[in-house]
Amino acid sequence: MSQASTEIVRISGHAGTVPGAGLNREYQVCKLVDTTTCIGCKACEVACLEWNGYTFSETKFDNSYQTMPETAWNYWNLIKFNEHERDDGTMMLLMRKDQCMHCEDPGCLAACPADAAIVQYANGIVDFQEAHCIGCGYCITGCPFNIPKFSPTARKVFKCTLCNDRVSVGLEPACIKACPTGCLHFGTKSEMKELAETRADQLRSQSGFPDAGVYDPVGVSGTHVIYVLHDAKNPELYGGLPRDPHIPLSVRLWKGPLKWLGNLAMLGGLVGLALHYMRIGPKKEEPIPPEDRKPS
Amino acid sequence: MQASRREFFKVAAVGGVAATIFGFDLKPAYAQLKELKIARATETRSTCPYCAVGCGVLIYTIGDKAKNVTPQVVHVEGDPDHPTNRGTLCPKGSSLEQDMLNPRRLTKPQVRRPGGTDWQDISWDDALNEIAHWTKKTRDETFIEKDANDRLANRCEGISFIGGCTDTNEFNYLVVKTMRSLGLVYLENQARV
Amino acid sequence: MTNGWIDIKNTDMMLIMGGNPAENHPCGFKWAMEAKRNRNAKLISVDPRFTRTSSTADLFLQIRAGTDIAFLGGLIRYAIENNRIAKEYLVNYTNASFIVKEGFKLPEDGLYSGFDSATSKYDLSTWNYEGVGGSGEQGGAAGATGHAPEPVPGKVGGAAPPPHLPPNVAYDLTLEHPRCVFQLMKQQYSRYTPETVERITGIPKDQYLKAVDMFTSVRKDGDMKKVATIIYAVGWTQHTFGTQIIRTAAMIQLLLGNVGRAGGGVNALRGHSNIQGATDMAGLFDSMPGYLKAPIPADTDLATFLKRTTPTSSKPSPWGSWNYYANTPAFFVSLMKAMYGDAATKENQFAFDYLPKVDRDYSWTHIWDDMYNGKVKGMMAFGMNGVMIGPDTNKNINALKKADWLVVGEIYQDETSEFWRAPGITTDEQKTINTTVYRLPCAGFAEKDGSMTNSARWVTWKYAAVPPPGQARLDQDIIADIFLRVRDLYKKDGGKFPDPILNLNWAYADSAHPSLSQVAMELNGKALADLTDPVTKQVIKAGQQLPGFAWLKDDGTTMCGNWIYSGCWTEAGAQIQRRGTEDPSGMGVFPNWSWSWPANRRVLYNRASCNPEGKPWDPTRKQVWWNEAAGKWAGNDVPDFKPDSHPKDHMGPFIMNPEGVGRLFAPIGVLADGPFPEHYEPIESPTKNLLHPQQSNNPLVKKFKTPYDKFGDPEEYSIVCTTYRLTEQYHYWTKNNPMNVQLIPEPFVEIPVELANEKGIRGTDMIHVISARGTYTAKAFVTRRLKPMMIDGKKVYQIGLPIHQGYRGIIEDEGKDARTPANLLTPAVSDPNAHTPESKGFLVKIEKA
Amino acid sequence: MSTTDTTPRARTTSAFDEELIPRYTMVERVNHWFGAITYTYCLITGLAFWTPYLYWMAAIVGGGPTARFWHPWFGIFFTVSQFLMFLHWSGDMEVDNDDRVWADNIQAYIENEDDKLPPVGRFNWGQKLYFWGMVGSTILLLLSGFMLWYVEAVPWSIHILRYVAILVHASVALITIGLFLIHVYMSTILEEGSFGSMIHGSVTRAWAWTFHRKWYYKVTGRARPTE
Repeated sequence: MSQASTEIVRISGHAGTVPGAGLNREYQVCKLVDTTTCIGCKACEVACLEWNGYTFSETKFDNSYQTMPETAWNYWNLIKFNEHERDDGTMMLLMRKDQCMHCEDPGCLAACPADAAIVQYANGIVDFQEAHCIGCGYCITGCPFNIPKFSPTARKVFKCTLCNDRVSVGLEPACIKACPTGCLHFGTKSEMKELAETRADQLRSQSGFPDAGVYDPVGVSGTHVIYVLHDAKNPELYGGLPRDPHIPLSVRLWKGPLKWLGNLAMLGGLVGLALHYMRIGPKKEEPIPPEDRKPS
Repeated sequence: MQASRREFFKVAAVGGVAATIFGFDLKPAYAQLKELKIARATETRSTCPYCAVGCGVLIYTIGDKAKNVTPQVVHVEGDPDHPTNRGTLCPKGSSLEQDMLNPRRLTKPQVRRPGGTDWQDISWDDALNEIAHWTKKTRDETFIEKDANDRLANRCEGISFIGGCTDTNEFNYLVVKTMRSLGLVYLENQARV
Repeated sequence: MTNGWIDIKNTDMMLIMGGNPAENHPCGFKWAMEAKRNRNAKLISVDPRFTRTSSTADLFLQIRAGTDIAFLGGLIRYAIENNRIAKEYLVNYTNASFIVKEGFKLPEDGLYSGFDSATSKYDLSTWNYEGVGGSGEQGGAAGATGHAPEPVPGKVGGAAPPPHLPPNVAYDLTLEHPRCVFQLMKQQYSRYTPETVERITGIPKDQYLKAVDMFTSVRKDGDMKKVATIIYAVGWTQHTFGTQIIRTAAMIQLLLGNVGRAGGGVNALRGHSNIQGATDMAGLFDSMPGYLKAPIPADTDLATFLKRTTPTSSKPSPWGSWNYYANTPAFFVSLMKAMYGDAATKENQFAFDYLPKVDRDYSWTHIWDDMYNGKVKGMMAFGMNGVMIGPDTNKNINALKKADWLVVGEIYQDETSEFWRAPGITTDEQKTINTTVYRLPCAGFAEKDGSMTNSARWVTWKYAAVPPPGQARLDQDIIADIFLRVRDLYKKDGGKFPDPILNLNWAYADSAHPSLSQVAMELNGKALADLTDPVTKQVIKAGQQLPGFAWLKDDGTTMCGNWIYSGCWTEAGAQIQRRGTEDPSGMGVFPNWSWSWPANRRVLYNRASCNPEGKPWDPTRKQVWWNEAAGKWAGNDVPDFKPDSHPKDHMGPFIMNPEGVGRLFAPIGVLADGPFPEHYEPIESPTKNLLHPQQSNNPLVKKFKTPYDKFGDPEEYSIVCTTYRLTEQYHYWTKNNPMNVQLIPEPFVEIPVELANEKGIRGTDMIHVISARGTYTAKAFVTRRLKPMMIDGKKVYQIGLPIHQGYRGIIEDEGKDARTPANLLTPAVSDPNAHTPESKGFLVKIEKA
Repeated sequence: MSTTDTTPRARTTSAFDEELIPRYTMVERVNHWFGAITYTYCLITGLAFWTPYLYWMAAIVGGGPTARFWHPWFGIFFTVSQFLMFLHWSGDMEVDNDDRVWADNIQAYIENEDDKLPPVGRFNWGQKLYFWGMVGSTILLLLSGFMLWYVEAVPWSIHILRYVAILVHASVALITIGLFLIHVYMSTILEEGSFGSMIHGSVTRAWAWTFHRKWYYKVTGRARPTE
């Protein structure tokens, strides 16, 4: 049993408070991406690639510094570049590291039909277990951030693991470690949330970004990757970051009411047919009356 | 690509102690973590060869430096102790592994003869002998002992040495020692441009 | 860098200009971001393009390439006009109060006094301080950064003896004297009004004023606590007036009292891992290790050489000047002992004759010009891709065609070793190229040990992780092997002046495979006889490593390969291998991490971080201070000062200058093209110089005469072009690396939307960029990050292109690009001081391909 | 057959009644079974993906990834069979007025009171409903299935289509399951002789007369006596 599951909340025959209450660790991990200090150097992209052993896929120059249009099955971490002119005419180059957001309420997991192909750990990491993945791609539909990608060669779906192999032994994810400017931070969710709010506050008060804020969307019950944005009111500016992401309604309907209705209907149908047979029985052919035996 | 694919699908249960550090409750039947690829690798401290920030890097190699083993690079990442980069690396530093494991590396001496349209292989011994002969020949032909004003010049204007940006201090110093002693004055370096 | 990477975190204000550290030094740039995050420091980015550095800036200004002096000169004017200067610092730590000789003339017409149009040289006699007490002009030379005067060959006796600084300088502490440096400087930059700056640089006046106001705000109301830093890179260096741009920055920092202070300084971000070390080791024609000067033919003997190159102090008489370069003889003789060992004796002037004497400019562009003209017949290039680096790649290729032999030591197939099959050279033509080319496989960074010196002067040892692949060999083994074979040939057959070759000190345990730790110990230096310190009575036995350069002697009892590296590998061990991570002051000093030259000092001139009484200007950022009780300087950093010099002695903090103070005015040709920087246009410019149209360019710039040295007419070539690196690629190296190629798969040209619309070009269209010298072909990157500029009422476009791709590399070999190196476009003209070619700011036209 | 007599009438089969008349050609039968198998495969694998409680079904056909790999292909094979069925049978599947009357009285059919119903042709209204239901469903399943199969080919800008597809595919599949269950029930258990007809291709005269009287008249060339 892990520490997470042995956290003591009540003790029998014990007077006073529970020792350690209030001191217990928070296990929820979180990446903080401060887009206002991102320099778009792509160190995170390469570190991710190198650590995870994916090497080369062909890219094309597309009138941008951006490596490719979207993340790929073998490219989990992509900085999206957007030129933006503010109302006062000043230029901005908005750069946002795109990767799995590790939603608290993950749409991929909700949509996945394969037993144990997607797991969510107590620390918040949503992890694809490729051994169990059947490659159906429902997670792709379920994700409001367009993150999981199908590998035609492996016939499975891949995405950022938040370097759970590193995190599990007390190392930070590869992208976090590489980030030269400290635009990426890693820690517990509450610490990162606080750091993000402090930074957003500084941007509002010191740097002339009155709309600066933190992106931790409630639609998916928060994410384990949060952003500081210069303009939190317009997340779409940052390479299409959804304003209000949530598990798609259709996935919810499909996995909820439709599933139970369908199951009920199928079961009901089988039962109904059985009852029909028992009550009414088979249809049998009848002899042809003589008038119809004669040729006309 | 083959190797990395294998690596990716190779899963192993991580021991309970390690697993609990960040609160994993591993039920191996459901979730198995990729093994840490540097778990038993040897760490060598080096300096990134690219820009002049001089980031510390850790080179992870397979093998424990035993006599019968040729180490093999598996990973490179920033040295967290280095005060300047504190473990961070830029996209170039992050790809250093590929600089070491690069099929495009030169691995044998070659020569292109006058009028040649391709490279020919040459042994180190022949190559260095020929270079030494060229050096002496050109030096002897172009050496200026006295200048036009009959002052001591002792310089060789027929040979130039241009040095690179990643050479160590010690190499640079050896170049200065040897090349100045040959009388070279066309001695320049990336430092100029 | 006067300061260091981590020290940037201590700043309150950053002017980043002529550099793009976010892209080219990302891991160092973190400290700029730390300053922003933790100190609310402001960042001003001035660049021809809106770069990724600009994206993090509080203020971005788009400047026309090559007009930096106009920008900075205007900043000096603004600071003086608005009294945003550090008066006490200025008076005590700079030569602002020094009085300049009568007859010195400012360049209102583009020329300083003393210009001889026939030789295109300056007579430097008026570029000097006024002496007090008659026979002032004895001895003394230009000092640390000086440039050897060039005698005219063929003229008996050479040039007139170089002028010397007066030992006692006339001065006026009120700074009112009309000929004092401050008043001259004020007069010089009075012409750089915001209006003029706008016309020259293309920066609208209101934006410009916002920037200079922001920068000088650190000295608002006479406050001395705040600190501003100026950060630059080759965007400043690579101009025909590059050194003067940097000098202007230094002047601003002196004027505002920012030099020597934590979070301040003038910080050159060097572009390569060991460019700093290569410069320190003097892999350059004009210097010897440790910035000692190279001998010239006029130095007929050692004494003459030492007299010429050893400065004597020159200062107001009540002040002190340590003039550390007075120790030049000790440094030089120790170097000669390191080079020639027992063969360097007092009797043979420590083998002074062995050294080649330089009589002119042998710098980079001259190599190729002289090779083209048949003078240079052989070349060795180790890790140096000369064809790609240019300038004028075509010229370099055609020069190599005329060479007899070329040796290239590399780790990848590079353009230089394959010049004979560059694009456009047919097989038939290859058969006519008679150059023998040897390509030797060298070792990569991870395969060699040794030390490298970063931009912050930290000398750090690295360890070998893996052996070189295949038959590849360590670079030092190759050089040793070549040298030993040449030496054997001279031993066997004799030849021209074999003495320096036969007598070179090569006492390495394994001579064919010199151990770099042994070489590093030689750089540090050791005692050749028992030495005793006259004060402390400390004894260093013969054969022991020296603790530092203070022990160096001019009598041959010490040897030291590079005096500034003395202290790097002492009896206490390899200081450059230290890994102490403690930082007691919290100011990012890390005194026990590796070792920095000189003497492990992390911030140069740090005496200037205190007021004249020896107290820090800002008590929250204490670097060094005078400890009255101990009677010496103490600090969180090693004081860059005479340890026991009492503040009341008024010794200048700039101990490497004979004046002891910082130079607002650079006397006697320390800089060849003028004591104050003046705005000149790049050799190729879309406009005449608006300050003095009759003298548009730097008058000292020379143009070569080969058919490749062509220059574009602004009527035809109207677009200003600059070149740069991208963060994803490293020069001509990572194009062999799939991951980096994936990030930037193809070469491109960044062009403004407006220009693209005018020419009907859309993003990713193939275009030609054509200069008078060559054509570069790549895809268009149409962007709003470059905007058209108004230069003196005329619309001017600027474009930019990365330098990375050439004709060998992953995509090049797959035929996926046009295989045109960027330096096909650049002109082979260079700065008269640093001899760096002008790669930033030249003229082109563009066409749809 | 009396409308009130609920006791099954004693069979008075005769050799005449047992004479066989062809109902399905060889091609029709092969195609039908091809369709049946491919549908069943899609059904099993689809159900495995539908709910964790039936995920074990994937194991029957080689495990999850295999199931996922073949499911769309079998969907396509099924579509092919559907297309052939369409070619074979669509002419006999037009709904006429008798069918409408039949439909109105379907309760009688359910309760085995077939003689309350108007005589039907080669296929009764229920079969026609099944046929057209399957044809329509197949089209929808095919379209939505492609979007699920190549989900990344649906651009992110119109990713709402992905959402629509997932609902459509599941809902329509459920409809086909309902149809399929009834079809299988009726053709294997309920209506004796039906199953054999799809094996051997022929039915007895009695069977044809009982269940598809208009067709019986047509193929035997006898006019309906009442007409």
